[in-house]
Amino acid sequence: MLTYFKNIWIGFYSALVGMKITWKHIFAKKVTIQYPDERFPLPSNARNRLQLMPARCTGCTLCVAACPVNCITLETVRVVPDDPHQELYENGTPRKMWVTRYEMDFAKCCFCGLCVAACPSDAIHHTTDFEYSSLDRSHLYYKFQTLTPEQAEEKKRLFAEFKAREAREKEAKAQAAKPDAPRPEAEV
Amino acid sequence: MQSTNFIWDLFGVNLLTVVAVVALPLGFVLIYALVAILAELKISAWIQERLGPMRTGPYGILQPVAEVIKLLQKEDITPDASSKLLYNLAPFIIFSGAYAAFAVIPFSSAFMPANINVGLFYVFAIGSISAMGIVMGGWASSNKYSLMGAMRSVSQLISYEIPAAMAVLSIVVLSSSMNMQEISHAQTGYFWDWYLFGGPGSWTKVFIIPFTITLAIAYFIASLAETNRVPFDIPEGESELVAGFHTEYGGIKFAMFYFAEYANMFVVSAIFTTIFLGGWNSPFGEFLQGPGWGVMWFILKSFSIVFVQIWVRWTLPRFRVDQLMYLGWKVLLPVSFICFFAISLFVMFK
Amino acid sequence: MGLLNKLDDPYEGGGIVLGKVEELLNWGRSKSDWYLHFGLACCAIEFMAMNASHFDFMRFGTIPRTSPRQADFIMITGTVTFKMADRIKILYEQMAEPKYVISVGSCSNSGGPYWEHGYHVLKGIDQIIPVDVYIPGCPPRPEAFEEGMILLQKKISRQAIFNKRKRLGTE
Amino acid sequence: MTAQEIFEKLRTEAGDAVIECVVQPSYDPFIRIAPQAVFDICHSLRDDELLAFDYLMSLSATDLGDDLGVVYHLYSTKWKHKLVVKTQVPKDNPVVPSVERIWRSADWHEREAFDLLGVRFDGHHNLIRILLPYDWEGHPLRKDYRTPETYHGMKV
Amino acid sequence: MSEKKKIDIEYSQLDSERMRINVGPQHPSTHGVLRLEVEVDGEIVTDVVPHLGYLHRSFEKHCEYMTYPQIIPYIDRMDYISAMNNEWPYVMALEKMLDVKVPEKVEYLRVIVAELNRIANHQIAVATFGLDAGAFTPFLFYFRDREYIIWILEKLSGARLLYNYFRVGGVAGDVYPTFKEECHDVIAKVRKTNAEVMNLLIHNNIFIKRTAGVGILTPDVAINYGCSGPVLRGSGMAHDLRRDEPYSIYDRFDFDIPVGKGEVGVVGDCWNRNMVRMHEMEQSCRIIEQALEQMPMEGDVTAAIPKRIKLPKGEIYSRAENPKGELGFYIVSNGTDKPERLKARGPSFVNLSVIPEISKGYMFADLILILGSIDIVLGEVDR
Repeated sequence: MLTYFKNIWIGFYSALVGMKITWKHIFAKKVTIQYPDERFPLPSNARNRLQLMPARCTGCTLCVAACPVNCITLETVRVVPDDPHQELYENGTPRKMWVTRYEMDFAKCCFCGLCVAACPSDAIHHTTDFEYSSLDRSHLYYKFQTLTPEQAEEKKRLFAEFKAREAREKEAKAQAAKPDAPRPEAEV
Repeated sequence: MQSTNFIWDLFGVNLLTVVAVVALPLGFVLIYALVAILAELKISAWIQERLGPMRTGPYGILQPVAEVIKLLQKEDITPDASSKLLYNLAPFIIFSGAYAAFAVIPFSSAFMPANINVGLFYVFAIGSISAMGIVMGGWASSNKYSLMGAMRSVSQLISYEIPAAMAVLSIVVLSSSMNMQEISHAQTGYFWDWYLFGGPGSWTKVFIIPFTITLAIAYFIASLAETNRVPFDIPEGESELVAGFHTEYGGIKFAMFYFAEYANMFVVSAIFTTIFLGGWNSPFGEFLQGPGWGVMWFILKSFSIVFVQIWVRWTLPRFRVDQLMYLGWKVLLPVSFICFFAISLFVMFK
Repeated sequence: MGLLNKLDDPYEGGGIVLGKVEELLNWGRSKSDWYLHFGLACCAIEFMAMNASHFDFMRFGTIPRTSPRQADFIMITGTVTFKMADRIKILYEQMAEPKYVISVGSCSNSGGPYWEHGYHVLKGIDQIIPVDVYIPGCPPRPEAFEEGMILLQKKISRQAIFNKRKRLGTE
Repeated sequence: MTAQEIFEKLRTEAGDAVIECVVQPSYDPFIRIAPQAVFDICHSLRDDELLAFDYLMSLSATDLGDDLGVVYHLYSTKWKHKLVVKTQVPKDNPVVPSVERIWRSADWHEREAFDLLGVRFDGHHNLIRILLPYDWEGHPLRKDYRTPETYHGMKV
Repeated sequence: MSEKKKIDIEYSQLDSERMRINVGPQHPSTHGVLRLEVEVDGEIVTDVVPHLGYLHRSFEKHCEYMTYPQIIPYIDRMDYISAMNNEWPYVMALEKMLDVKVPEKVEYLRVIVAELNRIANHQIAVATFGLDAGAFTPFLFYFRDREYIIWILEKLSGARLLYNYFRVGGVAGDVYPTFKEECHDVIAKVRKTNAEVMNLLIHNNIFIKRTAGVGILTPDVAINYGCSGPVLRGSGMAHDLRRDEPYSIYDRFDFDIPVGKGEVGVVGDCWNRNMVRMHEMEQSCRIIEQALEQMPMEGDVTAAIPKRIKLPKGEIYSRAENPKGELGFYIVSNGTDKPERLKARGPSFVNLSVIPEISKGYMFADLILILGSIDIVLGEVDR
């Protein structure tokens, strides 16, 4: 009989203890960050949307190799020596590869950061921007190249011409034992 | 000419009263439900150190309005497997049960929709209708979760009616009336004249104060169970039965369940206020006493009980079915019987 | 919507009264969105974190519902496998109109990390149900969820209700 | 006990069914046994006082080209020693005795191995697919598995 | 006579029928997309059949196509609640195969992040367990505190949930200046909330009545079913790989292994399993405090490793104590930069298999709690 009343009392008392705790919390300071109006400062290394600096990208395809998801599409064309449109990287060295196509599908990306770690020229990096949700999936497909499609076509054509010429020269060399055609790096 | 006179005779000058009696509680129920919904959202948020709805009107006060507008626009679904008539009838029965109980709630000494002599009896009779609605809804949905929720709900309601009725009966014995207006009148005076503290009377009432307080607690617990609130929300226990008896309901029909739940909360709080907290009486004698102020006191007191209900909900975990039955039959029932017996003895030898 | 269609303004451009009514209805729908409480995978944890005190999803007027009948929108938070796809379709069909879908994270957007060799992963939830908002990220930050929610609310508040028939006719 | 000691002990008990004990760098020392003796050997591994391998850490099946291998990683909570047991069955008739009755944890592991690699465990009480849908075709972790074009009308 | 017979027939027709209920895959308390086929007799559970695979994401197939560093993001997505702990046994296996010595600082850093993540995991476990019992407030208290842990991990690794932080021979990000203070801060907060939740939930009489004596798992059955982690320790078995088989630098720390003692109810019931988690949070706090004290702040966070990781031909089974139990990776290498076969032995997968054994005969509401007390993550069960 005693335990019966004791049990009732314990049950009632433990409920009161809980209610006391919740009562205190009603008046506690609220921790909510009201998102669109106030923001939590993101750390600078937060891994959100990727940003490519086309001026720095050398087209080495290391990021493509590192990506576990294969969400990067990269197409490059070698810069031919007689291209009228020569370009320098940020550090002053001449560009060796035209990046004719650099596309990223953020609907597939898993934001693991392996491409950033793999990039030798710091061309790709994570930004702290996460607000790019969209009403259409195709808006999550990002194209990063600086070249217009016509320019890209032009570069491809130039490279194909160069290749053909090189092949012709090689043939000629094989016939006439001429010295090698100067490699593009050797110029400038 | 004769016929109009007949109608006039039938309703007569009471037509205005009829309108007031019907419309005022309905308006009150709707407005109250909106406030209670908002209160639940906000209080639960504050307990959890959140803010709750903030972006609908200033500080989110229009949130329930938006909810009602949305629920009215939702598609009205009647599942194919359900038995259509019962499925569609259940929400109305539940809501009308909750609404009908408002008829005898004494909002003030001057206003009470229907002053009937067996008010408390009527409330209990009407309150049981909601059990019928729940069973109808749960069975007609032809969903296993709904069925289980309905079954649990019925057993729960039946077992908790008795302690609640015992608590109410004790007060009836004390006040020797079942009329809620008379019970309220009997408690006029200071707050120690409330039946929570033994009611009006000489110093001898100290003997029954422990019993009346116990009864108040017992009635509060039983009322939580009757309104399916945590910790007794097993008929709709989210983690077990998805949404219990209203799993298959959506749109306006769900809104009726939703409103009925909050209306029921108010009904039990109002009974609690009337029989234990002095109804529309001011706690401090003549201070702000009167028919107008009475409404204020009544609503204030009832809302504090609703607040406690919300507060308990966001504190306690849920019971299991058998423990619920244990609590109902083996704890609340004996306790309320003992108190009833003690109070009856007191009244006998007073 | 039968009654509402009768209210259709025969002349161009909604009219003042109907315009206001439409605004009110849209306001109600956009500000009160109950979502189906449904966690699939990693994103569901961030989804819970967003419901928690620091981000408090309820600020937007959202309440979790466990039954699809009572939900207004569903958040597909995680990888949808073929075994699951049928169920999601059923859940979506059980929801009452008007209903919306938010696809959260790379997995439900397009199969995500599993799009290439995942023999058992559905490559994008939009193959089976129509999606209203795509939230990128793997998993997205809780704020990104809220941004997607705001986008959905904007979309709802711009929807035409009354001239739907005419609009559909011209399209 | 080390793997070598266990091997010698088992060799005296079970004879030729215990094929070899391999201790190599970059390999956990393992014992290779014949598939038909798996149940008996595992039984004695668990019930022997000195071995007492009461904990099956992992049961994995691998595709070895022509054969399917089944690997048991065992651990003894009493003596705190570990053992790797391997067996090998041909791919066209991959039947291995089930050890589900010895370690109940093998139940789901074996179902998974059956599901993903198609190893049939003889004596298992309920050998059905566990991860993939019941009407899935093929065993995806086999090297020669071809992903189907569609499943229930959805593109794979 | 005939009358009696008729009544008998009617009674036999009144036999209660057993109902089969489908819990999941969409159900609020299946912790994801588990489906349980439950047979109930009224409210009593008579049979449970778990159906898995609703989140089978072909992890093991993917690993065959990925190079070793590329697998780490996929391992994060296995047990997404404790991603740091997940990465560890895998990285440890590679380091053992490659024979790489990890710098001292990295070892400490790994211990700290893993223990922080263990706390975060147990917070979710206890929180969702409370939610299953109907208590919503502790759930949000724990998620509020978890956020502080997440912020530290985010500052270190850059991501909130799936960190991809461990590298072969090191970690991806160095500590930041205020790291130690923030860790101490978080530990204080965790302890405060734990004390609060103890009163609010764990020692609440309703909660005790709900969980004590429910779902009793005896140590023998637990071992035979291969259970590990808090599920095994809740049964009173002090089995912890951090102590039994100290990997990394766990032998340098002083910590206890909490086991179910049966203060309330029976050893091995839901309450004790849950209590083990509460105590483990405290032990993790102690480990972090010691590690913060001993950790050198200077130094490199990566060891010298080849740029292209190629494992020698061989195989390894590596295991570590995850918050949910023993996580093992069985890696078969064929000498290239991609594994031949990688099998993950998930603790949840094994722990979940005990459900049919311990839930029969209890009520339907108890089944939900038993499932919650096992603390499963479907990402790891189905992989």
